[in-house]
Amino acid sequence: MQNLPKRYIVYGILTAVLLCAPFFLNRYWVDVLNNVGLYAILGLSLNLIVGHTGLFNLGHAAFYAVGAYTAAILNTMYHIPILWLLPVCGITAGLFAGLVARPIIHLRGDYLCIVTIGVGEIVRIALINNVFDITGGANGIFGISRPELFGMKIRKPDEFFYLIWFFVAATIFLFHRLEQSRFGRALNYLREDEVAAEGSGINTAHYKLATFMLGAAWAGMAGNIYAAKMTIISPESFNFWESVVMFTLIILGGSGSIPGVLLGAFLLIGLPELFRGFANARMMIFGAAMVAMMIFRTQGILPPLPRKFPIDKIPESEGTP
Amino acid sequence: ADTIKIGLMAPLTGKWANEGQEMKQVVDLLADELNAAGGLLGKKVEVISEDDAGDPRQGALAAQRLSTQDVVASVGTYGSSTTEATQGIYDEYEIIQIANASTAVRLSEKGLPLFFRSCPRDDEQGIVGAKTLIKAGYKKIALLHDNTSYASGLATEIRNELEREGVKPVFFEALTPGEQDYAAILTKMKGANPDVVFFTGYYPEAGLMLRQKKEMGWNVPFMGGDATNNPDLIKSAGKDAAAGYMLVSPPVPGDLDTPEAKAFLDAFKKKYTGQPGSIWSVLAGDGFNVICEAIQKAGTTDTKKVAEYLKTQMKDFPGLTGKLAFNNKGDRVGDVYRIYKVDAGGNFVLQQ
Amino acid sequence: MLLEIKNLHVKYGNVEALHGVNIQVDEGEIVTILGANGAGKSTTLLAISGLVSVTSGQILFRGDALHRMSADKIVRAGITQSPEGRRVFSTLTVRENLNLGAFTANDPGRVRKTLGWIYELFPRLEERREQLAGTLSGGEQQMLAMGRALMANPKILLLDEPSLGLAPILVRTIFDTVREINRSGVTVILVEQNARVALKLAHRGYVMEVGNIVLADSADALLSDADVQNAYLGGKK
Amino acid sequence: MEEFFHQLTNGLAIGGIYALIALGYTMVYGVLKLINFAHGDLFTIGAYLGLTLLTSLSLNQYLGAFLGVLLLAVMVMGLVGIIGIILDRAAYRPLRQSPRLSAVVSALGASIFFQNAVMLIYGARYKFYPQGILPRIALNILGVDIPLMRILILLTSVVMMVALYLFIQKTKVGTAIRAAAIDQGAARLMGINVDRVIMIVFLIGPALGGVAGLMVGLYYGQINFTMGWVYGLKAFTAAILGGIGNIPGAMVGGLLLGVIEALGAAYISIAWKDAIAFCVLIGILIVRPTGLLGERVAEKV
Amino acid sequence: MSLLTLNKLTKKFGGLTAVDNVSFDADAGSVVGLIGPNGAGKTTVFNLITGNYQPNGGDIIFDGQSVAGLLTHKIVSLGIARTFQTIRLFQNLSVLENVLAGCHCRMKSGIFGGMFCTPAQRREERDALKLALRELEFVGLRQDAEQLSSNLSYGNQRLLEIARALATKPRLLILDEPAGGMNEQETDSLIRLIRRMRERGLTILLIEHDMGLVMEACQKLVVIEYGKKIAEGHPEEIKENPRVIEAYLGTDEDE
Ligand SMILES: Nc1ncnc2c1ncn2[C@@H]1O[C@H](COP(=O)(O)OP(=O)(O)OP(=O)(O)O)[C@@H](O)[C@H]1O
Ligand SMILES: Nc1ncnc2c1ncn2[C@@H]1O[C@H](COP(=O)(O)OP(=O)(O)OP(=O)(O)O)[C@@H](O)[C@H]1O
Ligand SMILES: CC(C)C[C@H](N)C(=O)O
Ligand SMILES: [Mg+2]
Ligand SMILES: [Mg+2]
Repeated sequence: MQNLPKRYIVYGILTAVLLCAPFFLNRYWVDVLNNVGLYAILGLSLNLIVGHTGLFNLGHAAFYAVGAYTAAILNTMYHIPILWLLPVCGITAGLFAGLVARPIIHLRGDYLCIVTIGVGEIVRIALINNVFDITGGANGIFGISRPELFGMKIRKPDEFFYLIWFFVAATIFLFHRLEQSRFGRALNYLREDEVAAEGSGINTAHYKLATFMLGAAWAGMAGNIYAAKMTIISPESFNFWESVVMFTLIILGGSGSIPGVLLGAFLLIGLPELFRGFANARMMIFGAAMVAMMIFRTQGILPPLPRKFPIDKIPESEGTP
Repeated sequence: ADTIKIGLMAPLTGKWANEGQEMKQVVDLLADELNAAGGLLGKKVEVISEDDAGDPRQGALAAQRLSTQDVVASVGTYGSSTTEATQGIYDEYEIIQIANASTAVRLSEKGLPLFFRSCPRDDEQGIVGAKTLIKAGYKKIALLHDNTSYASGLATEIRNELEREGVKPVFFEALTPGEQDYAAILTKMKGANPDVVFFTGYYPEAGLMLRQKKEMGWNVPFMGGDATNNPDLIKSAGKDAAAGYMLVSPPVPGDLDTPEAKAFLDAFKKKYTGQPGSIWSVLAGDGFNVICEAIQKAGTTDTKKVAEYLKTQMKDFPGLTGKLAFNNKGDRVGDVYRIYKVDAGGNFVLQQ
Repeated sequence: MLLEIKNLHVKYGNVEALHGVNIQVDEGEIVTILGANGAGKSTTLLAISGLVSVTSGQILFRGDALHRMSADKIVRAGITQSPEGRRVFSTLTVRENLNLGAFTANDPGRVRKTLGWIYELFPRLEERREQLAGTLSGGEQQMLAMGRALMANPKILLLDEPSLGLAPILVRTIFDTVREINRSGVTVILVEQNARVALKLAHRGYVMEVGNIVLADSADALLSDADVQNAYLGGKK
Repeated sequence: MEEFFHQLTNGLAIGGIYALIALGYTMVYGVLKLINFAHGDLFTIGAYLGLTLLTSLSLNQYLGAFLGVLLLAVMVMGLVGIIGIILDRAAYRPLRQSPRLSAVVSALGASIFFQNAVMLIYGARYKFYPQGILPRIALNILGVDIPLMRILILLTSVVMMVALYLFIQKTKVGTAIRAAAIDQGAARLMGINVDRVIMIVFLIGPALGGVAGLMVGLYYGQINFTMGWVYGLKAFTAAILGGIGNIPGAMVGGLLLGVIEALGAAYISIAWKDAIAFCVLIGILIVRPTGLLGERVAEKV
Repeated sequence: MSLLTLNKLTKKFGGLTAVDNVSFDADAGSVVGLIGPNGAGKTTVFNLITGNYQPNGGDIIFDGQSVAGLLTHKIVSLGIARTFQTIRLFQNLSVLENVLAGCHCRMKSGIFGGMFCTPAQRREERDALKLALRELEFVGLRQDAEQLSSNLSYGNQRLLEIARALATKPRLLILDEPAGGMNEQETDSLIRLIRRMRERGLTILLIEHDMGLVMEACQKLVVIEYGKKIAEGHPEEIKENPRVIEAYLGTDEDE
């Protein structure tokens, strides 16, 4: 209770530092931060599925890809400004997730894992093979236009920085509220014990599907931003490894915890950049660091804190309910 | 600054780590030589290498990183899709980019003023490949690629070229790179009964297929594109199976007969033991050399002027891979492609 | 002295669950440990079996330091347990479970005989010998857990709430069995919620409260102890 | 028809390798419920160690081809098994009591570590086994030439599978392994030395992966530090297809996956073959949620 | 008037008929005990009522409506709540959150309500919190609301399960061995709790092997053996029923 304000002070300072980052970091580091932000969004979206609901999803890149390709195709073919497409990307990715998840959602643990890997691979292979003749095959899609906001074209890393981190902030805000709500709790119940959740009157199948769709929709929107940032997208950017990174950053940071996921994104995307000095040994050290961090903090670095409820505000009652 | 910084963007890790590491070896060697000979404009040249891991997003980061370190030019990189992800960044920061192995056509069709490449383009290769196939009198041609942007592009170029000549390939499909067993694909291809197979992908798969095809007892001739130009092809296939394999490519390092090349190969041998395996790393060296030459001649590190020099004034620069000059798009002029055939001893023998 | 626990401390993470427990068990005794929920009864039994690590203190079995032995050695030394929560191997059949109980035994003839005896004791288990243990009813699983612990012909048998979830008629069978095997020379340490029955069966008893032994006496004395009656026997009846 | 048969043999051959790797996957999974994502890299290490030993010891020159290779296989299995045990000690054992997904991340980290360690030690370039270690003969079966090595690979995995199955089902150690797989605490109460069981599992599983690497090296000749990733994923798929934790399941899953890939490539599309395989997998799991041979499930409310 | 009627209910597991043509009913506002030897099929009957298993035959009528074959959460929202024979709490969540799980099915807000904190959503959350705390108070656990549920003692965990079930606002409450693992004192307070729940108008169906509790709490007993009903009636009658004594109670030779 008492350290609650202290925690918020720390968060406040970190936010302020982050906001000023473009003024004292060079463009390269700003771009690294942009990537961190992008993965933070992806991580937060996957966190709903993996962290809160406990569904083992290693194919999140598929939904990311659907969003990115939706944005790229509609933008290059119909010249719709890319940021307008944000909701469209969310909806297509969400619907796609609903479609594929429906028959498989009842699978347990590792069976679900391999199926999501499969979905990710199928999507990637479909993109490479230029499915419906609109994905551009292995070349991908290029010539995506830069986003425009209030008449200002966004192109430099510093400019993207604010776009991306605004999105991160919005995501945090909304997801934090969601966590505290009936929906968020329901996800935790079914992670803990599906039978007991169902027995407490929770429609587990419905919630699994809903969390999948919501997480996917968010990844789809992240895909839109990615497409806008890169202006060229190709299937290789959505391979299995991407899903692994998203998954890893959640577990490393603290499954089910928003600050944890953010920290995870910083570590997983930022750390390899710091190790650049090690040249060839870079990734080896990174792998060892992953193991070490997991052993050091087996629950993740910042595991979620318990929810708080205004219990004191509700007086003890007199009789039976 | 008291040094002139040249960037090298290369896949130092990841799938193409071997190519990237060799690129670095070559460029480092040339820079050392240059510095020993007095440097550029009275200053030392400093090579800053960044790893793009053969991946577009990592490539974009590497480019950002180089850009913030005030490089005049950036040499590299290998994969076309990685290069493409970085073009906008260099353009924005007005840094010259000279790709060494990114052969996709569209890279130089965007009208970017500072983009160059020391390697040829795929359309050229497509034409040479198709011509060779037709000249050899093949009628039933199987085309196989590996679904990378380079290989599928090349395969399409060849197909278009063939169809223009009235030849329709009897087989056109893509394999999955990185696997080891291509028996199923070979068996299927055999069913189409082609006179020749042209594979546009990379040498590891080509080598495996040569070997497995032999094992199956199928002796159809195989041809390939420049991505199979690597001595490891022979090791992978084995001399027996590789014999007779033909490929379209810029010359292999060992066939570079200019005095510059000879001197370079000697120096390389001395420093790293052995020859560079890949022509693409030598092309990175050429990229580095032409940039230095242009800076020297233009007498400035102003990138616009350097680019101007490269496009208009550089003629027949004696590079490691032959004479270099650039057209207005930044593409290398002159025909670089040769036809090679593997002989019984496992050597790449230049034809004609 | 067959088993002697001296000043036993056990921690779960940072929380200490046992704060210096002392228990002595003589050969051939039935000793019961009573106590409220969370007092540390199960923890004590787990410590004897080597399933939780001992922070400090000693557990001596005929003078050997059990607290330094690994769990499998303890079983080999002749101490088995029917644990709290039954912990049957859910995806193995009833028979496989029972065979595992005799994992350390190396006299096949004796094992077969014991198995026959257990089937006699719990005919339901024989009836269901090919059923997966996880699908047994609660009470059936309890029988299996007990049967499994008996399969090794132990010297000391640790029973953690063996009557939990059993029908009254079976509860009686179980306690009769305990008495019977005790007569055949097996020492028994019994943890029970059903304190009255346990005390009737046992020779001696210990009362635990939040990680400490607060009372130790003969079973009869405890049965008539006023405090014990109030706390564990639901008042006078 | 001949082409179909030929494709079938192609599929079985590659499936044999998948099966062999999947066996190791399944073993480790069975006991620790851990998806050992580093298993594919142990396979890679097997291939590289095989190459080093082959070129440095030249066993085949002294002992003849088959005996030499056999001894080589034993050595590779031993070494990779030891690496497996070390891996478990270092990366998995500290995580036994923690959430399952933490161990998965540790496994991913270990995989990255191994892969890049191999790159650092052996270099990034492809490596090649010397040719002609084993005689390259082909047997003609039903009009199709089938290389002897392919039959050998298939045979090895079948033999290993049967041996492993008998070991797990019939021996005392096997029983201990199965018990520890369900409840380690309860297994301890039966007098089972669970640490030793896990050590055995981490000896056998990686050893099987290692020997698969050796065979791949010997047969295909070309190895590379990233190859384990693809094989590992395929083997994981195979293990799930058959029902993870189930030894004959790994075999069935591996062979089936190989055959689906070959037939998918032959009759539908080469470029889509992996997608086809995954579609079949998903289809099978929809109908049989715990794989073809299934896991034993006994959950009671 | 009967709230729940089982009509020739049958459930088979492979060759085993775990529940065999069982029929009985539970009057609204009564406490009915289901007893029988181990493995008789009692838990299975409960699982059929709550939709965890699908019956092979027969019907379950709750409040005039057939609930056989419905999904569990649907059945809960119709007004049947349960506890489990082996405790199934959400171990890593707080006591309060466990009870809030029960409130879930009486709430409406969804993803958007949660994200945007609409006034209706806030009101609903507050009401749920109130209800949850009241139920905790009812079973006597309010002071532990913020504890991790796995830190509760065994007996309290059982009470928490009851509170969670109560939070679904059920009309029929199904308790599977609620006194299992409780000592005599705790059992006594459980009996008082059952009485208070009955006073709230709840109908209760319970399985229990503790005859003391059964005798004191139940108005009616149904006895099954090998899946078949062998007796039904007032506790005092049942106690004397020779068949029940033989199969289940045994003869008291001690006392
Ligand atoms: N695995 C565990 N982790 C943390 N604390 C534990 C664990 N097991 C038990 N405890 C704590 O240790 C204390 C003693 O528990 P123990 O299970 O030994 O009690 P008990 O006397 O057997 O109670 P019961 O009658 O409920 O079985 C309790 O406070 C309990 O909360
Ligand atoms: N999923 C299942 N598969 C096979 N048999 C089962 C399954 N579930 C229950 N059984 C069997 O059905 C019978 C009835 O089980 P149930 O759990 O209903 O018994 P119960 O009356 O609740 O017993 P207890 O008092 O011991 O809890 C048991 O013999 C049990 O072994
Ligand atoms: C042949 C290769 C050097 C071509 C290169 N990989 C590209 O993508 O263009
Ligand atoms: Mg206990
Ligand atoms: Mg029951």
